Amino acid sequence: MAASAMKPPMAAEIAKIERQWIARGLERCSPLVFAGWMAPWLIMLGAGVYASYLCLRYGLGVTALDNRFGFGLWIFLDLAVIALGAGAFFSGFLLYILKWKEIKAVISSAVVLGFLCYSGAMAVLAIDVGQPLRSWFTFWHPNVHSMLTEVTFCITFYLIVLTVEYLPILLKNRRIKQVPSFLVFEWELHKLIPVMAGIGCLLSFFHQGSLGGLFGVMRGRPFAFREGFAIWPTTFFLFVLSAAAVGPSFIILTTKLVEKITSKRLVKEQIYQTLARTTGVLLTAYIALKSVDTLIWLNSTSFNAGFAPWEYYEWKPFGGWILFAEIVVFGMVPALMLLSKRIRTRRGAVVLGALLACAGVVLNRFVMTIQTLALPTLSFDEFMTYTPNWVEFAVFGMVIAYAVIVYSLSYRYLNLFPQEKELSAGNVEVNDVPVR
Amino acid sequence: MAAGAKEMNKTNRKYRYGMVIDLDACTGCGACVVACAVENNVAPAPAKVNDRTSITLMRVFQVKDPAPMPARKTVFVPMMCMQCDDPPCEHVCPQQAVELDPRTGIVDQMVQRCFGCRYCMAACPYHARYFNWFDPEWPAGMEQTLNPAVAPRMRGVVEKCDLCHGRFHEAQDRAALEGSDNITYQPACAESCPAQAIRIGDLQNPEDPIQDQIRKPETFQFLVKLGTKPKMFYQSRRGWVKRLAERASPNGNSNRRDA
Amino acid sequence: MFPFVDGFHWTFGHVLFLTVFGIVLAVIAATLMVSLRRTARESKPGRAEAVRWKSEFHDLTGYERRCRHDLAGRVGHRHCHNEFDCRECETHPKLASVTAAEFDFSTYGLDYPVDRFYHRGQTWVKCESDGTLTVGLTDLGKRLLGRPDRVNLPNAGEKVFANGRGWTAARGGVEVRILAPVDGEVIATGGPESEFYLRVKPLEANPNLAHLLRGQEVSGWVRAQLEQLQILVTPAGSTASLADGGVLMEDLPKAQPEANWDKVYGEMFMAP
Amino acid sequence: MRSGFFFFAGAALMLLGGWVGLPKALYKQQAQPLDFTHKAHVVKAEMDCTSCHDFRQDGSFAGIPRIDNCAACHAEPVGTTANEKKLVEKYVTPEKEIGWLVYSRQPINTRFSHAIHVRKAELKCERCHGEHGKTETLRPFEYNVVSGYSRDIWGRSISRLRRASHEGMKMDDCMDCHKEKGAEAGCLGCHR
Repeated sequence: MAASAMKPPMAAEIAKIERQWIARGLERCSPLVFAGWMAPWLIMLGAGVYASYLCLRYGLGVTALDNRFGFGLWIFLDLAVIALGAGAFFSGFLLYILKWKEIKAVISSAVVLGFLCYSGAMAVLAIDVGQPLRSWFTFWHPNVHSMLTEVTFCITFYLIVLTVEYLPILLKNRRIKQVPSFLVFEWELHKLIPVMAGIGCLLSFFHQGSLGGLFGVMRGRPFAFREGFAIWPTTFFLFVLSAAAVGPSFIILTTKLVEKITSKRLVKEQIYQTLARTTGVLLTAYIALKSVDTLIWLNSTSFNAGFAPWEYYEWKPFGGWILFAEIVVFGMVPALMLLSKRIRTRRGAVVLGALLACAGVVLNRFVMTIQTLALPTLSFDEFMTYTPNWVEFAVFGMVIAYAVIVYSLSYRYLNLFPQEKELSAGNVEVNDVPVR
Repeated sequence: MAAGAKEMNKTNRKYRYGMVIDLDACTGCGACVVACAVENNVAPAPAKVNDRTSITLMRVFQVKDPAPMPARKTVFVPMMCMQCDDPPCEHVCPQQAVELDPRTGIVDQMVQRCFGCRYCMAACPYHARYFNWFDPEWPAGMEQTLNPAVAPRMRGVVEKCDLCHGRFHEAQDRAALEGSDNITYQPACAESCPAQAIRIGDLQNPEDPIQDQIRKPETFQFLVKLGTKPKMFYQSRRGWVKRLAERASPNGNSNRRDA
Repeated sequence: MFPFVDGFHWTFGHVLFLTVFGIVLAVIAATLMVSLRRTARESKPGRAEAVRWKSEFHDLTGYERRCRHDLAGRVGHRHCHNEFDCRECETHPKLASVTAAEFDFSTYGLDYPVDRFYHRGQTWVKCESDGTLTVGLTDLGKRLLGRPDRVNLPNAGEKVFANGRGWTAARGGVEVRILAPVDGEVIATGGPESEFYLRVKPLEANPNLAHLLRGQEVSGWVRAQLEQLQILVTPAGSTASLADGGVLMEDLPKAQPEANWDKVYGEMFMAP
Repeated sequence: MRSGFFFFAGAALMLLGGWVGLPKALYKQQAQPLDFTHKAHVVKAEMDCTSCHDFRQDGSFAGIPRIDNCAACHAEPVGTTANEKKLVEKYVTPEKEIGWLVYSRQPINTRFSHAIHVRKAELKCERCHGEHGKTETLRPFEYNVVSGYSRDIWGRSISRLRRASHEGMKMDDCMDCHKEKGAEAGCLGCHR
């Protein structure tokens, strides 16, 4: 209060009003500092909105996409954020289905992240398609054999689920919950959230998979094509597993980042360890299966289609190193780092391991979209590359800015980390204070 | 009603159109490409367009053999939609905008249904699909030259060769008026080819002259190992041209244009 | 999508697709409908307060949810899962009879008369001979608020519910809700200057006060509260600065204006 | 209770307003350039549909007759009506085409072959056009202000629940008949 008195009265007044929206007991920076933090993101958002306007008004000719690279930066972005956003469904699965109580410390943050990843991906998709107003056709005339139909249905429904899951977090805002009906609704909805989490798991499982299936079923593209079980190619299962593996890692990274930016402790160390171990176990399984799949694909699937394995890696810059990087550097290394308790508990190991794991899955999504399209199929066709132009980067930036802005607002006004209060209390873990 | 249905089916003769393209006859003049664009109301390309963002439902690739310069030979390969019997584009389309017409064997692209996700373009190994990156614009007066049998496409949808469906419709009308069942027509590319290198035929009809062409030893198809069952056949008596068919042929051809 | 739309076929794929997504949509809709219906049912004044308490109790940390018998030293670590309502707790009667071997009763210089019952929201209840109950702020509560700027008491005739809103007080621009310790109808009100805040007529003839703290528990509770207060008012990074051994100041906000009183009040009066 | 009543009453009122008002707002009327009586031609002059609406040599449907078709009989007025006088003076003598507004005009992406339907499948004109040949005057042309399509495409009944067999020329209407006759065509059978 003494500090606020020194500021101009206007700022103090704003701070006082704003205080009513911030949960009791949570320390937040002053509105001025917060505005300073938001400003660059808002500019980025504005630039992206302008770029989106160009796309919608003048057609996709304003981008660097072309007939060969019908999928480009945006589809890569969608695949990447949806894989990373898997933390939402997977932590829901751990908390509500497997009853890992400790996950409660990050579930709200994970739900918000998931919501942002999915809504961001949807926004980009709406700009990416040539005729966004016809998007509903997929629901009206679905081709049930298309993986994209499965993706569209699952993502749409899952976004609804995430919105429902986001509601209780939102309604818990200090000011909003003063309205009795909102509070009661929050409480009643909160009790039913495990149902939503279950549905979310089902939807997530199928669309994470069908995103992989999207490429795995492309018979005409032997670099992506995989055989599989029933209608699902192996990439279906690999995508599910890899998304589940990096979901917890992405939660680690974002939470650590928020801790770094706010210089606060938000989550107990124990939870980072649990999440890291989960990534370790799943990533190990993923890398093992991925290796087997790669061998079968190179030696059988692709060979039978008339494509020799070495041909894929002859093209610069996509040499064999990319396969090595994907499986070893960003696969086995983080898997072992996070699996071994001795390494994991070292300072910085959790962050490094999570970073490598996330990078590996992002690289995998890059390979599946960009490299697949860059490689020629006809024997006399050329290898082609493509460089996104500013419009694509601006829209990309728009999604990032949108996510940062909404997350910042959520962090500021909602209680995303239930442990924050006790961890911030005089930097003492209250649980450790001897009672007697 | 059942009797009516039976009767209708009897008179609805089915076709499986395919084409044979003689690469030894093709001179690469590009008449087919021009005729195709005119026939199908392809809007004139805006200045900013390049060969990767323009609409060329039919394009002619120039392929050089691996031999060093003095001996280097060239072949021109006209490429369009292969009208696959097992089209990889069809089952990926999320909203049934691609359809293999069971009556004609033509892979239909429903631009009216398409919302431009471009998944089919990624799935096609022949790169035979094109996206309308720009709003079509006809210089003043040029819209008068549009072919009324083909609807112009709007921006943001995928299109491709549909074997001159407008001409097929006209042939259908003619046959109906004559009371005949025999729908024969020439797509614009075949009609315009001065070397008569492109021939269309009914693969279903055992008496169609195309059958003899298909059985010739110099006939081949592109990327058959992918299992897409294309209905476009190519002919060449030159060995190196035939080896273009598959990417990794046993002889190890390499037609990359590194130079 | 639907049988009447062009493109639909009665094939396994279509039927499965329609069924699965129909069920998913139905579950989402049902969840929302059920919560909305329950909300409509629970939105009556008394019920809404009960739900608010449930929700707020749910968010308390483990430390804040320590069982009264833990505070009294009768058991080891034990957390309450019953929203601090011992009236409906099955374990409470069993543990209440246990006497801790050694326990030295002290209220650390604060005035906590033994003839009163205490609620964790810094209020006390005293049974009057005429069957009414007097409700007031505890000594610690008084010192926390000091001289409140404003007090907003219920009118006579209004009902209060245990763990629901009793009254509100404001100090230094911070408004805090004080929880009512018992169910009853307000018959008279006092205030900061008076001995008590509310006089209520219990809803039942013999009110069950089993949920309120007494005896040994009070001592453990006060100690825990003082510990927590010390952490709360200590600026991060410095050592404890609150008087230890001595007696608390009469007006704490005046003595320590730099502390985050919004947070302190939230924690101490259980008003998150 | 009372508020509930008002809510539903209000909702019903708005629905009713929409039901009555929407078609008025959605469709605009336009008068035909000339009033034409089919009845006089079919009954009095004993002509049939194909007398004026016939096929060209190449199999395409001529559709609306051109002015020389009219001129064949109406080079000079044969009757005394004002309409006929207008026809001769305004259109036949200066050889100007009449800008008829076609009730059954389909969107540009639709291809309809009269040859197949009339000659091969032997459908009567009335199957799709109704008893248009028996009308005495031309009703005003109505078009959808959003799409610009003729109202006949959707059909006059907004709900499309009770409509005559010829009413409505939507894709669904075509598809129903095609399914019934077992003549299912691919998408590009009727699109172009």
